[in-house]
Amino acid sequence: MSATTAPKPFDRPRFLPVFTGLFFVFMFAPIVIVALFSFNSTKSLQRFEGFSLMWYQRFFEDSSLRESLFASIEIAFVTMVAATALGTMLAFALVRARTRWAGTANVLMLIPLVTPEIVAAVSALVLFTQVGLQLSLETVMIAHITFSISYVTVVVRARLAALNPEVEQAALDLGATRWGTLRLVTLPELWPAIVAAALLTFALSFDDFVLSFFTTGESPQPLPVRIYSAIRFGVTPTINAIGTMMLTVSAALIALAIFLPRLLGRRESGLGVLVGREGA
Amino acid sequence: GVGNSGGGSKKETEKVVKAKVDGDLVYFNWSEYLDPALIKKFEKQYGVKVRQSNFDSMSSMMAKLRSGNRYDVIFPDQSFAPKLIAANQLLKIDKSKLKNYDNVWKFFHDPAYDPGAEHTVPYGLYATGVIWNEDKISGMKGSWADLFRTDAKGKIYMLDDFQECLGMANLRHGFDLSTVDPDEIEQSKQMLIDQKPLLRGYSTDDIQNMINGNAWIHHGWNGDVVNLRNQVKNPESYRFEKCKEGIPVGSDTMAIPANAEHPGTALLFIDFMLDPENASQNVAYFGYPMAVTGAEAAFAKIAKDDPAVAITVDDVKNGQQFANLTGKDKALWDRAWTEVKAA
Amino acid sequence: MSEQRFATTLLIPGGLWLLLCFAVPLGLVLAASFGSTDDLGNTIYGWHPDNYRQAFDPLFVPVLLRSVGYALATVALCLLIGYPVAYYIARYGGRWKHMLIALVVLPFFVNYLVRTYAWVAMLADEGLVNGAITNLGIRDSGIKFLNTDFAVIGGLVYGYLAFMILPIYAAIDRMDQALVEAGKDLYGTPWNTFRHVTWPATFQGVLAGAVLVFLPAVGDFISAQLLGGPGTYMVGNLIQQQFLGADNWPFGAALTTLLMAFLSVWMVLYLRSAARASRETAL
Amino acid sequence: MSAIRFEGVTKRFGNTVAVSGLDLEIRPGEFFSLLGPSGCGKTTTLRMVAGFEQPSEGRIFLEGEPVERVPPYHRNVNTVFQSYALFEHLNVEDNVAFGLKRRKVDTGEIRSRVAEALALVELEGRENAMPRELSGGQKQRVALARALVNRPAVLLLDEPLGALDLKLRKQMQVELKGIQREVGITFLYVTHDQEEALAMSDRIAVMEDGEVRQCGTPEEVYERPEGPFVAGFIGISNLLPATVENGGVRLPSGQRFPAPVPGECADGSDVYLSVRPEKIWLDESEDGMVSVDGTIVERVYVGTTTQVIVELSPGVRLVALEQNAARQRSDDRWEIGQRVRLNWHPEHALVLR
Amino acid sequence: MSAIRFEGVTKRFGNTVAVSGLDLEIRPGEFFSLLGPSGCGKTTTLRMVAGFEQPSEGRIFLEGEPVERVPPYHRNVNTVFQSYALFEHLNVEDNVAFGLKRRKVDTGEIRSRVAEALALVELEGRENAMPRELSGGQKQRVALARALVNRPAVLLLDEPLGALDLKLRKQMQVELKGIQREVGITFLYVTHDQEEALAMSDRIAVMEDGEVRQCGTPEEVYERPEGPFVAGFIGISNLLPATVENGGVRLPSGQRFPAPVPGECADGSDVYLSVRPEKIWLDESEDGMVSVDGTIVERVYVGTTTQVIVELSPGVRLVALEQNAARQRSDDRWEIGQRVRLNWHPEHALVLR
Ligand SMILES: Nc1ncnc2c1ncn2[C@@H]1O[C@H](COP(=O)(O)OP(=O)(O)OP(=O)(O)O)[C@@H](O)[C@H]1O
Ligand SMILES: Nc1ncnc2c1ncn2[C@@H]1O[C@H](COP(=O)(O)OP(=O)(O)OP(=O)(O)O)[C@@H](O)[C@H]1O
Ligand SMILES: [Mg+2]
Ligand SMILES: [Mg+2]
Repeated sequence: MSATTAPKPFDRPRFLPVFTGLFFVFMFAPIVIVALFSFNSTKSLQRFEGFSLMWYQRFFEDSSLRESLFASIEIAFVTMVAATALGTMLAFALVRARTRWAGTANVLMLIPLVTPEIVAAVSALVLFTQVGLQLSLETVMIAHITFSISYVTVVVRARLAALNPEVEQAALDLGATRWGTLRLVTLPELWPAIVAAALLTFALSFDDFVLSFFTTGESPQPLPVRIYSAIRFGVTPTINAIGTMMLTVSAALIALAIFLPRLLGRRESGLGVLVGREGA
Repeated sequence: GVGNSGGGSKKETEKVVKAKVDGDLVYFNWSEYLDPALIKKFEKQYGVKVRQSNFDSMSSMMAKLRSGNRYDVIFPDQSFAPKLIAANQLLKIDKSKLKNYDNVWKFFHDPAYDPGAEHTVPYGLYATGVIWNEDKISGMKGSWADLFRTDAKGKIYMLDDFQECLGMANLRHGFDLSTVDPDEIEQSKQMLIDQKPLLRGYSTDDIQNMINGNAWIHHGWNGDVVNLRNQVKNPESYRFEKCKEGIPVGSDTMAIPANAEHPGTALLFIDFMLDPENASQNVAYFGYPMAVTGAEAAFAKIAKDDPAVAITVDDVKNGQQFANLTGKDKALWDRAWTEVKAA
Repeated sequence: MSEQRFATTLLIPGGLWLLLCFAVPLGLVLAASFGSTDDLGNTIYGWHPDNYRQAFDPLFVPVLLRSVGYALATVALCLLIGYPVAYYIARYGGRWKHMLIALVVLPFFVNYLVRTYAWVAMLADEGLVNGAITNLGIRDSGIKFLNTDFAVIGGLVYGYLAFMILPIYAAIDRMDQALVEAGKDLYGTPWNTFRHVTWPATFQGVLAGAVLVFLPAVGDFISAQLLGGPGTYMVGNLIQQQFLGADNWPFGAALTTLLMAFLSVWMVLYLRSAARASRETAL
Repeated sequence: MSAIRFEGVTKRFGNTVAVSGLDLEIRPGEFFSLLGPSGCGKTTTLRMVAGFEQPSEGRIFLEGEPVERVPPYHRNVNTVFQSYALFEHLNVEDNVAFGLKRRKVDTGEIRSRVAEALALVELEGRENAMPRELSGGQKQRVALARALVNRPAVLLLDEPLGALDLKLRKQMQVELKGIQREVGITFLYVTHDQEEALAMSDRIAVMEDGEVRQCGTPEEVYERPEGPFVAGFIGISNLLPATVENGGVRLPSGQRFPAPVPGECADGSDVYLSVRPEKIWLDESEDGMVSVDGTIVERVYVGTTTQVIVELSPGVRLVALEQNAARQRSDDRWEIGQRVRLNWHPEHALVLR
Repeated sequence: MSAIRFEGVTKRFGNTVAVSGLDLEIRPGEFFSLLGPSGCGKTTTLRMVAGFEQPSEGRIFLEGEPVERVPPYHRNVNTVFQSYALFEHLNVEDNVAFGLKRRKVDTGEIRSRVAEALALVELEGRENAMPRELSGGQKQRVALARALVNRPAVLLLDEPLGALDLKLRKQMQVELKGIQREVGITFLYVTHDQEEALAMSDRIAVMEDGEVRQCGTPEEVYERPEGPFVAGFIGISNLLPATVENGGVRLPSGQRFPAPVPGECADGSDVYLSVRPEKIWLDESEDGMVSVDGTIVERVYVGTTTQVIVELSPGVRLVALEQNAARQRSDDRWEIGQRVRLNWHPEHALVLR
């Protein structure tokens, strides 16, 4: 009865799970630290000396920090709305328009994605000063929207390309006008991708530093910029508190982007869409 | 750079103000740069509300003013005060209305940044020097040369600030702190470049660098030493020296914008802050000395009676203050600094 | 057809925006790079190649090379770390796949500055890690992590790893599992099968990942700023300083243009593979 | 009046001609199939009727009306797509109701008609299922119901059973045929499976390279194919090269016998002689039959029948089909290598060019 | 010694049992098919032989050797995957050479054997084509050559023709069978197409729910199916409910007649009587035949044959298959609604429980 114990399946590399485990430790260690020390009862960033919410309290008492928080949210929101709208339209055009134009645009629109942020930031700064635009939250928004558009487009385009054209034809065939088809079939089929793109855009914009750093005016400045100056001139755990809060926000958004479509009974998750892959 | 935009007329900077409550106080300052308890005390004492808001940099303060926000009391530093004065944005302060004005050190009755102290009253004082950890290294010579000690190689930090660094080199060379002589700047630049092999890095976070042991010797600010000592188990090991070649000294000021709505309350508040008792309490809180006679003790106390950290009238007298560089001069310093960092 | 025209018109808003806010500014930077500054540090447009001459000054060339070196090291490390992780998640993630890949992207949405600063706190000479090392008696003196080349590269890896993992994950996940089995079935040992089947089949993903990491890494300045020492200055820091510290925009613009020119090679590489990919998904 | 009429319809994509010079008339209520190999233009033809493509030349008439100007959503036809093309985000009921809602039918009627349609395809009770929860066969039924519920003049089906597995396909063929009889709607049915076409259709148009090679009842296209392509595409054609000789044909072997030679074949012209395998009797004959001898080279048992492959002369092979109906089974009767005589009635032979 | 032997092999995935208690012996050189509906465990069985899955219980022997310790790449078997699984980045030649290279065969021999294999599948001249340039049928051939070139002891094929269209599939069936004869390698062939299995296999194992329901030659499983499932899955089973009555059966209609009742069926026990459609003669009979009367309700012409569906009593239907071999065609003979008599030989009837 040698076979009473089932033999192991062959070559599951044993080191892989271990390695992956270590990887996650590496990724999350600093985040844990941040979260932990945001509850420290003293200024120390080396020794944890008891739980307290003082740093959160400090944050909310500091009017200029509060302004910065609202500024960041405002920027991220406007960016999300504008970029999602523009990006989605662009995606449609790129997938549907058979012109040679669209062909080239299809590739060109990827360039912003692969342009180092500092280059984008510098050119935005130069642009604004050239057209004599006072640096302000608006300028930050413009910069953020610019780099977010391509992002949205890529995500939505992938989904759109994967969409079976026969589904839309079925709608036409069943008496839906072009507009009706768009409204009743295409958008509903696309929306997991759009939601994902929107939320991720928000998250990206919300804690983007480089672009904001170059294009923001005087106060209120976006939160990441404040974090930067705080880090340069003596950190207080207030930064950790901010970081932890931003983490929670982003995490919530990502979770939303990933699982919302699932919860609403779609096969593909926003993340699947994000990594250009459908389904589980 | 910030220009003289948004100026007011000379006229309105000279209107007469009585030192009596004429409404709530609209207060505009760095965050954590004044003891909240004193605010409460002031409110109680005069039966007014203090409406606080904070700025995160001098330029953002300027921006707020420029964009027409109206405050009653603001805290410009020595290099921005002259701009505001030149732009007629600060109210003339009638010293006779301030009971405690005599407590202000005589030196500040006629500072370089505000001749005759017509528009400002001094607030926090700070100086740049050398911080070190006595447990790690000793035998400091009270000279900028200590930043070049080969036996601390890889444990020395310079402030990541072009003015402080080049200024240090200038002082060590015996040049004027803010020299704009290309040859002298060239030499200072070279000195900094030669120093690099000894350095661990450039950083403005002297407190953390000292605490976490990356630094034994740190080019830094006296106020930070005080904060530093409050965060460690062995405060006495963290020392500060004011170098004999001379040190950069700076001060913040209290001032009343020309468009203030409640200048009377503002005067009362300034006077309130000059009261030795209140000043002492504030010094104890924010860790910088104030140019108020009677507050020295308070600082000495938090400075663990370390005269080195304290700033005396003499320090201020023979200390030097950074000039506000512009145009070619700034370009000269910038280029030098760029080359230092890139080298 | 009408639908065609409709689609083409949709091209306008986004396209116009990208043109005005992305293409045009790049042009302006190019123009500025030939300019000079007046006494107040304002840019005067003109035709002065000096900025480029200055960029190739022996003083700055090392900075440029260092940036590229760091970026390449970063790509290598990201690949070394990212491939196995992506492979494990895609192959053996099972129903946790989505959870795991989500965990991979999550840290990437925590503010990069804060994360980096946390590393500083942990890796300081007397920080948590070194504390552990000395207390556990692994070494009697701590290790100098910070303000070194490794610290900067580490920071870059930490910051951009996700860009490497996602495309590789997608490639492996998209790959037909049967191919691996075919490889084994045809006498390929696990290593052989990886080498001759999996790797070639996922190479496009690796390429994409490499570019997506390399491009931002070359231009990064935060890592060097927060983790670097006196000798870790990168082109990003240089540019940053020209624009936000020293008011010498033309020089900064010249550096930016050079950077962009150098990177365009890689971009073309990436765009070609991306175009191919989109063609394949289209079919 | 015909349900659909094609008048010289041609469709070009760039320089590939998908459909050329199509003239067809489909009668109301008939089950009409387009049969042909992949790429022959079946789908394109269908899409032109639905309005997803416009003819490059010629005209299409639906119930006598020309439709160039009519957009898909105003045409009284519905399509069952090969991919089903169900709306993933709607449940079964809403999928089926989609068309009616677009036409503003009032809710009460919608409900009843949807229920009726679902009953027709035997999906009562699955109203609230989401498409992804359905099996292939069920999806197929939903797609069918979604189209039928609108009572179109013509129903277009593009290989609707293509994605189902053999067993299920055969079952659905019967159901589909039954449904069509029941509702009496004109079906235009695309397939490349000749058995399917034969079993289901009233008439079949066999297409090749965008052209209709033959159009007629299953019997016509199977028993009297016009040309080798049709003969070969529908079933085993058993082509023997031959030459026409005074009213009959002559095989290379020199053997002669009568065959129904079409008028246009002059004496001496090279032709193919084709005999359907089931028409060939092995070692049995009735008077009037013609016969050739050969050797059995292969024997394939497929349950109901056995294919016996006989070689007449090197390279020249005929397949004979023997139903396994006899008391003792045929493959006991025939041994590989055995000599046999093949007999068939002259009128069952075809002369093709 | 058997090529493959399964001893009580069971495979569980979580709590779904994919294969349970499998005992099989596959002889060297035979063409053995696993036939069954989707999800019955065919692929799993194959994968366990290849070594991609490990049995949860029981043992597998290849050429007498147990293989639980032998990884896939050391097993002397090769697989032809349903998806072909060709290496997209290698051309045809390198795909085929892959296995030989891994085993360090020297280049000269590799070249000759690859050429030989490609000749076998009639792909000479396409050596340098990339997979994406090939048609489905050609891909299929490359996959086959890639496996055959290694001359494995056993070749595993998982629905290798599943992706091809009907016409091509029929053609490849013949070729595949031919190749197997030629190379004489043991084929373990997975399919859910019963005609394919019948036409190609030496022996067939019919599976359901992970268990083998019957294993035997095509004739055995078709003519003497053990149980309704096998009877129904392979061809039309024509089941009539009946009860055993002294050595024969009695239909609900009250009619009685002889049938080969298996010993274990006691009198009065309920059974099914099954007669294959081709065994039923309409209005013709020989002596010794039993017969029932009915009404023709449907007639399906499929070219070679016509299915005549006859209703005996409401709901009880039999399908009779008539080969269209007669002089005048059958569907002229049979009209819907006509009364007919169905005759069959008692030994062709099956009694199933
Ligand atoms: N949108 C298109 N653009 C270009 N060529 C096309 C297009 N649609 C079809 N064709 C071409 O027209 C010809 C007929 O295509 P069609 O789809 O009608 O064939 P089919 O009979 O449906 O084939 P299948 O049985 O594979 O579906 C093919 O050569 C095809 O390549
Ligand atoms: N990796 C797996 N994990 C979980 N369940 C599995 C796995 N592989 C197969 N199964 C289950 O085992 C059973 C048998 O699967 P298998 O693929 O062997 O069936 P099959 O006969 O090949 O079906 P098909 O004809 O559709 O290929 C099915 O119920 C299937 O869901
Ligand atoms: Mg088609
Ligand atoms: Mg299978």
